[in-house]
Amino acid sequence: MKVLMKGNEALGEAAIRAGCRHFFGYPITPQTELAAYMSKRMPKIGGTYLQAESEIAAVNMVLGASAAGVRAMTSSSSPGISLKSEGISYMAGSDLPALIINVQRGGPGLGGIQPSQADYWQATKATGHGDFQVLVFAPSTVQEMVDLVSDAFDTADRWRMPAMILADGMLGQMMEPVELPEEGEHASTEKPWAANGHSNKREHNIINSLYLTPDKLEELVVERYKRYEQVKATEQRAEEYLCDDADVIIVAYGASSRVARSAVNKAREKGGKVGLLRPITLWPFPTGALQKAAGHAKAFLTVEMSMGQMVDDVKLAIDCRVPVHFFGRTGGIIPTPGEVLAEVEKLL
Amino acid sequence: MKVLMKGNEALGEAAIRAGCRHFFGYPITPQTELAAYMSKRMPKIGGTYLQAESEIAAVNMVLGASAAGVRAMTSSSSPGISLKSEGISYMAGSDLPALIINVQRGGPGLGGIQPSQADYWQATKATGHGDFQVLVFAPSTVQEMVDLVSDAFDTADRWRMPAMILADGMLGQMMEPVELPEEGEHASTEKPWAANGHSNKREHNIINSLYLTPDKLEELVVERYKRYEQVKATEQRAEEYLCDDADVIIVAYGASSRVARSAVNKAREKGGKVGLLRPITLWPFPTGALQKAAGHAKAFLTVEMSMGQMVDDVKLAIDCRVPVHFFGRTGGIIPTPGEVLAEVEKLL
Amino acid sequence: MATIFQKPHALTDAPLHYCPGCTHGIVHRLVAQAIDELGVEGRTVGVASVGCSVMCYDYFACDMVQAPHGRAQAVATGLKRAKPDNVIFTYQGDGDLAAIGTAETVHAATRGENLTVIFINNAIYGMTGGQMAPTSLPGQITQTTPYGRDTDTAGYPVKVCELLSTLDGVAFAQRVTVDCVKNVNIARKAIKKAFQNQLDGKGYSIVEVLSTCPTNWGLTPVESLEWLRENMIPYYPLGVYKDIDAGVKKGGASQ
Amino acid sequence: MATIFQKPHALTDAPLHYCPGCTHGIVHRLVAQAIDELGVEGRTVGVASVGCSVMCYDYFACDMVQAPHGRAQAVATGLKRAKPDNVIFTYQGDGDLAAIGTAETVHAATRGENLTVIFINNAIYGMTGGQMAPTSLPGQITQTTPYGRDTDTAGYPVKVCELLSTLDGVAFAQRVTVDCVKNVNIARKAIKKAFQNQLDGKGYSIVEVLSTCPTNWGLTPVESLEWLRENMIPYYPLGVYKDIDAGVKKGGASQ
Amino acid sequence: MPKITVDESVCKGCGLCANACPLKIISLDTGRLNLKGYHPARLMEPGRCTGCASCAAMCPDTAITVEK
Amino acid sequence: MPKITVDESVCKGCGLCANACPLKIISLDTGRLNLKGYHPARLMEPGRCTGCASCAAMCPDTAITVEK
Amino acid sequence: MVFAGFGGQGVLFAGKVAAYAGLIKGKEISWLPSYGPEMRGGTANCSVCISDEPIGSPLITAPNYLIAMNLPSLERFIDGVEPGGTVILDSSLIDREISRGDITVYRVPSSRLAEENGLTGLSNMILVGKLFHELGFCTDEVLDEAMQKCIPQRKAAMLELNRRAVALGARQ
Amino acid sequence: MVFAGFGGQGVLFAGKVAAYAGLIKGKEISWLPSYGPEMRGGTANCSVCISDEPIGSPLITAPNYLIAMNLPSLERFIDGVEPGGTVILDSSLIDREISRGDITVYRVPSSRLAEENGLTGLSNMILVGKLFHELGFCTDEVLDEAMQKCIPQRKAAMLELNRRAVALGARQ
Ligand SMILES: Cc1ncc(C[n+]2csc(CCOP(=O)(O)OP(=O)(O)O)c2C)c(N)n1
Ligand SMILES: Cc1ncc(C[n+]2csc(CCOP(=O)(O)OP(=O)(O)O)c2C)c(N)n1
Ligand code: SF4
Ligand code: SF4
Ligand code: SF4
Ligand code: SF4
Ligand code: SF4
Ligand code: SF4
Ligand SMILES: [Mg+2]
Ligand SMILES: [Mg+2]
Repeated sequence: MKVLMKGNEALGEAAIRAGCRHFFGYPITPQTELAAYMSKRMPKIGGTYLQAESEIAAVNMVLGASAAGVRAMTSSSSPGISLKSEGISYMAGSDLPALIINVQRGGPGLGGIQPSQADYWQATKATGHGDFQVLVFAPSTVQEMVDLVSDAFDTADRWRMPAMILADGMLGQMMEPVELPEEGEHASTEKPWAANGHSNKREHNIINSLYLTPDKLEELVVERYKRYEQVKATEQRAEEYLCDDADVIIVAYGASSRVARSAVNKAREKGGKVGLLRPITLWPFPTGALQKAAGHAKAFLTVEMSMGQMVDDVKLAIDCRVPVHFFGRTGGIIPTPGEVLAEVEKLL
Repeated sequence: MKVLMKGNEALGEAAIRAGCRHFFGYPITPQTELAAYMSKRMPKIGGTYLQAESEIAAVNMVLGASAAGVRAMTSSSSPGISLKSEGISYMAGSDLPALIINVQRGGPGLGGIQPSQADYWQATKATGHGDFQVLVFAPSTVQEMVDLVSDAFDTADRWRMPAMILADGMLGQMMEPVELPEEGEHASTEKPWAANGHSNKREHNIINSLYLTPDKLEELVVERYKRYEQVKATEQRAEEYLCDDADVIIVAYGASSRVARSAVNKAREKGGKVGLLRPITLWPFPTGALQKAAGHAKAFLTVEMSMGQMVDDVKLAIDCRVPVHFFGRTGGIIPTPGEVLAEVEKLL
Repeated sequence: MATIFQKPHALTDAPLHYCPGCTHGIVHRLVAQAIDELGVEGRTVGVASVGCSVMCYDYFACDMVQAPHGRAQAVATGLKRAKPDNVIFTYQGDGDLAAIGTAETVHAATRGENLTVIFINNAIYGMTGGQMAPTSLPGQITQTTPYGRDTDTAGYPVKVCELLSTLDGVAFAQRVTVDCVKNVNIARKAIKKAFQNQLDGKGYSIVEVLSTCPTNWGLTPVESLEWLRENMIPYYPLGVYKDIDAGVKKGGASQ
Repeated sequence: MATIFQKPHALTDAPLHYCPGCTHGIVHRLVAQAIDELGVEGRTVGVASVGCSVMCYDYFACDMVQAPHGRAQAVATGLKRAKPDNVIFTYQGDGDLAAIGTAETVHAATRGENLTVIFINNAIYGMTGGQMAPTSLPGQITQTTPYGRDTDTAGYPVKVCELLSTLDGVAFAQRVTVDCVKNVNIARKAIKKAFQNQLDGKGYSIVEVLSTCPTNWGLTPVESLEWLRENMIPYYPLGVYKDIDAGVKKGGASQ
Repeated sequence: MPKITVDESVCKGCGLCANACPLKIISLDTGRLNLKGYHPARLMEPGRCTGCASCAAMCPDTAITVEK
Repeated sequence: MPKITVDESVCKGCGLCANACPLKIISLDTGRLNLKGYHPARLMEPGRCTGCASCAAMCPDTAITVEK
Repeated sequence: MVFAGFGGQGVLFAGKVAAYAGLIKGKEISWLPSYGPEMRGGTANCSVCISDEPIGSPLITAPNYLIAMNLPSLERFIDGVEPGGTVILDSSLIDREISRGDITVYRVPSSRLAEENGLTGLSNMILVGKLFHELGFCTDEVLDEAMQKCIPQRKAAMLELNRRAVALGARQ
Repeated sequence: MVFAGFGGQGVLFAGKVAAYAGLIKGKEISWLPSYGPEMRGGTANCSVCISDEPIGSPLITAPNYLIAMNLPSLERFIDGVEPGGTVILDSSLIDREISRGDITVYRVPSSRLAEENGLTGLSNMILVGKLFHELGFCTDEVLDEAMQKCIPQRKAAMLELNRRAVALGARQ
């Protein structure tokens, strides 16, 4: 039978089952249950739970563990993710895989502790300084959190880049029934590049992001962007819900996509041709699915728990061919299906 | 007569003349001359130069000084700006003005020390977590660095928000003749909100970004975004160079705009109708100027020292009405006018 | 009939949000008393840190600034350098001051920044629900050390007064507690001295207050005081660790 | 004829980029010698920090990881927790270890993380062109203390061995220098011991090496050694500050 | 005669005052709940109070005023 | 007879070896510049070298090999 | 359904038992806690959705069932209760009259009952008993299984007390 | 124009003097340093633009004038020199032949001259002297003023030496 688990705890258990034995964290609401869960489980299975002195230390411990070739992760919430941004940029610049979880809360600053999606831009465009991307997964149910954890680890290993799960306080705190995968189902990846001792059998490995010769640095960045193009071509994911005949398509991810789904149902009950396109990967952004949808939809509406961030990516994905509207609540407020329905009806 | 100054030093002197007496920094190439300059000047004029233990400490000292009502600044380069991101988000969330200077270098990670523009997204979309913006000024000459410093301070005070000068290693390191303003020409702003002691004459002031009630937090964020709309309406700035009759308009800021200008001149010599639109404010983005230009131009070309970031904002500004192309070099490489010319000619 | 004990002026009327019996409240009052007694409310600016006391900006009647987690002393440095005549204090928990804020603490101290630092050591992260703090005792059960703090993997507690006393910039460091009236009085004097030092330009003064967290310790308020006496005080000896006036340096345990 | 002194195996053939006479190079050799002597090159992973020695990943023949500025010990912690059988060392400057990396240093130390830390104290930020370091001496002229380090505004130097010896997790802390053959030999032994301790699972071992920066001190290499002897050694006494084997704790200055 | 006043609206029934009173004459009024849901402290034997203010000194919520 | 070899290609002419040699028999060859533009160190009186390796111990660039 | 009260009254636990019962019955379910702005000792409530369809927003603003354990919670949610909905409240702590006529209200003096029956702290489960009795959506066995899921083995004694509380509630 | 050499040879200073001369003449000018990938003791060079028009990119890849103070610098820039351009090099450190016929090359043994004339370290200014002599774009007075701008008052003695070096260079 399925078990009822909090999203935060499910993330932890899923990571363990995906072979992660190294968790480095620092407490912050609303993700504390994840660290608490790891601190209970890891000692039992010979893994490492380490409560670092700060988010910065935690992300750099992940950098070290990942450099050694193991699956490593850290988690935090918005202000803590800002602090991790330098380290994430280093991991990207060093081609290191890792899993970073952001259980977003209201911002800016200390903000609040209620759910938010206002770190979308940070996650998808500028997790840190410089030219780079991280994989960004946006689960919308506790079950999907479980599933995406192992996908995120696998994808990160495959492309040698950091992956982020962009969740929020609602998903982290809520309980839903989940089915957990058997442990060890994940593909274990060879990491010949890892810095784990050369045993006098090979040249020394160097994990590094410093390149003082601009040509060399450019070459590496360009190479990385070629990889990103492959990632874009192969890893885009989105769910389409009643989109085929829809005149208006709501685009929403994570917590707000659940609200949007209810709104779609209500609209359909009233006969409105409304669909939901739910990005599962935010980077790479599901441009393909959006372009397809733009072929028949008359309008898009993004529903976000922010002042409007993904809306721009939707416009860009469809070259502004169809009007894209925005509805959002922020500061920790979860919109209601009724509010969303009202917005949608304006567009029908 | 004008004096020859390095961009970094000019920034320092301009800040002093704009009434800034509090500089908190941490060394990093290629902005070290700015801190060195301040450490020489400040003690002579009764100001504070404080070399903090880290970028994080520095930005939070700025937060404190700004909370006390004085003009305060910090400067760094790319990795250091990532570290400041939490503090910048706090300042935005606390409605504190301040000046942050980013003399960008190649990234990601430790990257290199040559000029770059790869922190554009970070500066304009996600200087930190949560819904907020900072003012972003992009000088292209040493003189303009001087001029924009005082504008940045004034604008930051006016709108109670942090301002960033997004420069790069080239502008920071190069010398050009500058004319410095007389000191005290700047408008000094009343700051009744400052936490500098109530002298038993008023209620206590609180500088804070924590709002545990989502409604309250949302209300404040929405209020702030209304202010942002006013900022967008009044503070957009761009320079147009030979745009009026141009078929192809290059959009470039800062260092790369200088290269672009040379390319425009070369193109004009050959009879090509090419212009340059140079954003001076990157946030607010000069949407107005771009829309006007989109009225007659057949194509846009953004020239950036990155893998392409501003290009999206150009598309959004003109609703993708005209094709927008991108040419960039990254990793610390400054494109040559010849390269840019070649790209432009493809579009003529 | 004279009022011999009442709410100090430097505390506002806002009711404190702390859990019943949490000694944060006592320390708040002692800080306010010091401000009252020195007559500096009008030129005092407090820095609230992130921890249970984050909202102390509502409780102290002086101007207040809320700082990012761990950065209170950097913020305080900015405030003080901007307005040297103001009286600046920080109010910080153990997670804030001794974990994420370690660098800011050590460097404000070594700079001899002319500040008053009130440090609440309750051996736990109160606000986030009871995780291990840098000062949690060996063996202590917390949310993130469910089997007790194992020094092999989670390390040893940081003794802040001992650590900071090695730094030249520190003028005054005393560890106190508020478990009984006698100790409350000692704490009151220490806190007042830490403010007086700032007025006298003596430099960095820190008062570490061993404090309770009934909620996350899982004890009643009164049991908490006992636990503090039996477990914390032996590990964190009370006393003056440094006082440039008195010449006391390191390990002196005279009260 | 036997070779009695040559480049250690654990140093690659890449020529060092350091300025002429910079003692970073001597310390590199001593670290490599320790790795050679203990025969652990194949399972050693070094952590390069950000400072003049940032490119030491090219010089040490073991696997290497380049860490963000100040975070070398956090990175090392990750490496060690991932592969406890590997030998992990960090190589850090004073800006890296004692300014921006203060929290990471104090906490790796208090956790008793089983690491070897090589700490190059040259009283300056070498790589960025000679700014004040946390260890710059009072009165020292640097790029950012053009009138000499004024302790009133720029504070006092941080004495790392003294500070860390107060922490329970520290197994071994010794301050050495490399100004002459005798001291180079002492340094060699200290560094080897700091590695041996890790093999023995003793916990955190740090060797602080007083080092020169001829370029930013504005002196010749030979003059730099003299300046170090005359100015740094008196301020930073050499010796073992902590050794859990020998029972030495704090202030012991025996070599 | 010394007098103490407990501000019931802010009292949280923590009992630290009761614990501190040398005469044990102040205690929680288990019969009543204040608006916050706590049993407020009450001086049981007003006549014996010495006004030593021990209770007030230990009250985290500064709920007690002492007059003498 | 003890012998030292200076790898001139890496020597930076810093003079620390010369400063360390108890016999002062190694010094910088001011007459020559290596490819990096430095005056490399040279053993001036090979016969007197005791092979004490002081020079090598102080050389930051490990430019000196000592045989005995 | 919404369970609401002070932190410490066990509203989250009560909601969890309800959620598990739904799960055992093969329904789609979700459980979402929410705390008041006070971090400590404030109000706490949880939204539990039990449905045949996948659950959209787990946050309930218009509950069909409201279990209210104190006055502030009642006041916060009462107006939102769906017409035709049900309110179960602890009448020993809440003495307000409810003026809405379009909903069913059950007043159970659960705190008092708990005290009187040696079930201190299980006022929440008394209300759960009442809820499931009225709900009639699952058998006693299912509810019992749900409680077993929510109470760890090593607290078996608690299970017994919980059972008694639920049974007591069902009889009100 | 590009001034190139090792760090420490004073190429940046030489460029600054040239830039100031341009400034005094009322030209648009820019000065941009660049260092090799080595942080210490590597190559250093600077691009100086003097123009009647506002200066676009201050980075010069195809200089009209190249002042080369060592071999690596010469090799790095020689192919880029504009046809018709001028190269002035320190022939005491550079003995390479230059095969391009479309440029003018002046070989000044400036390091040796400096040593011989008690102007150690001013090899750079000897080359500047030569440059301005060939350039002919400003009077000696302007160049002198430029030097005054670049040398702080308290180093007046240095100024004299610099003047001598420039004069010496102009005579080569
Ligand atoms: C950057 C950042 N990291 C983490 C948090 C979450 N957080 C809030 S309070 C706190 C610790 C509180 O503990 P302490 O400082 O000991 O204060 P107490 O609550 O015990 O009084 C943490 C980790 C945060 N708000 N910001
Ligand atoms: C986050 C960040 N801040 C600042 C820098 C710039 N930086 C590079 S090295 C360095 C300090 C070097 O000094 P130290 O650690 O003492 O090493 P040294 O060069 O003296 O050996 C600094 C501040 C950086 N690279 N990253
Ligand atoms: S959680 Fe602990 S420290 Fe925080 S208010 Fe409650 S008792 Fe006090
Ligand atoms: S700058 Fe100083 S520390 Fe760095 S290599 Fe040169 S001499 Fe050594
Ligand atoms: S004043 Fe003293 S005697 Fe009176 S109630 Fe309080 S503690 Fe007891
Ligand atoms: S100490 Fe204060 S809050 Fe606690 S019971 Fe007594 S009066 Fe009430
Ligand atoms: S010490 Fe080494 S680098 Fe220095 S001069 Fe001697 S051989 Fe050359
Ligand atoms: S080995 Fe000894 S004697 Fe021989 S040159 Fe070196 S230092 Fe001098
Ligand atoms: Mg605490
Ligand atoms: Mg240093």
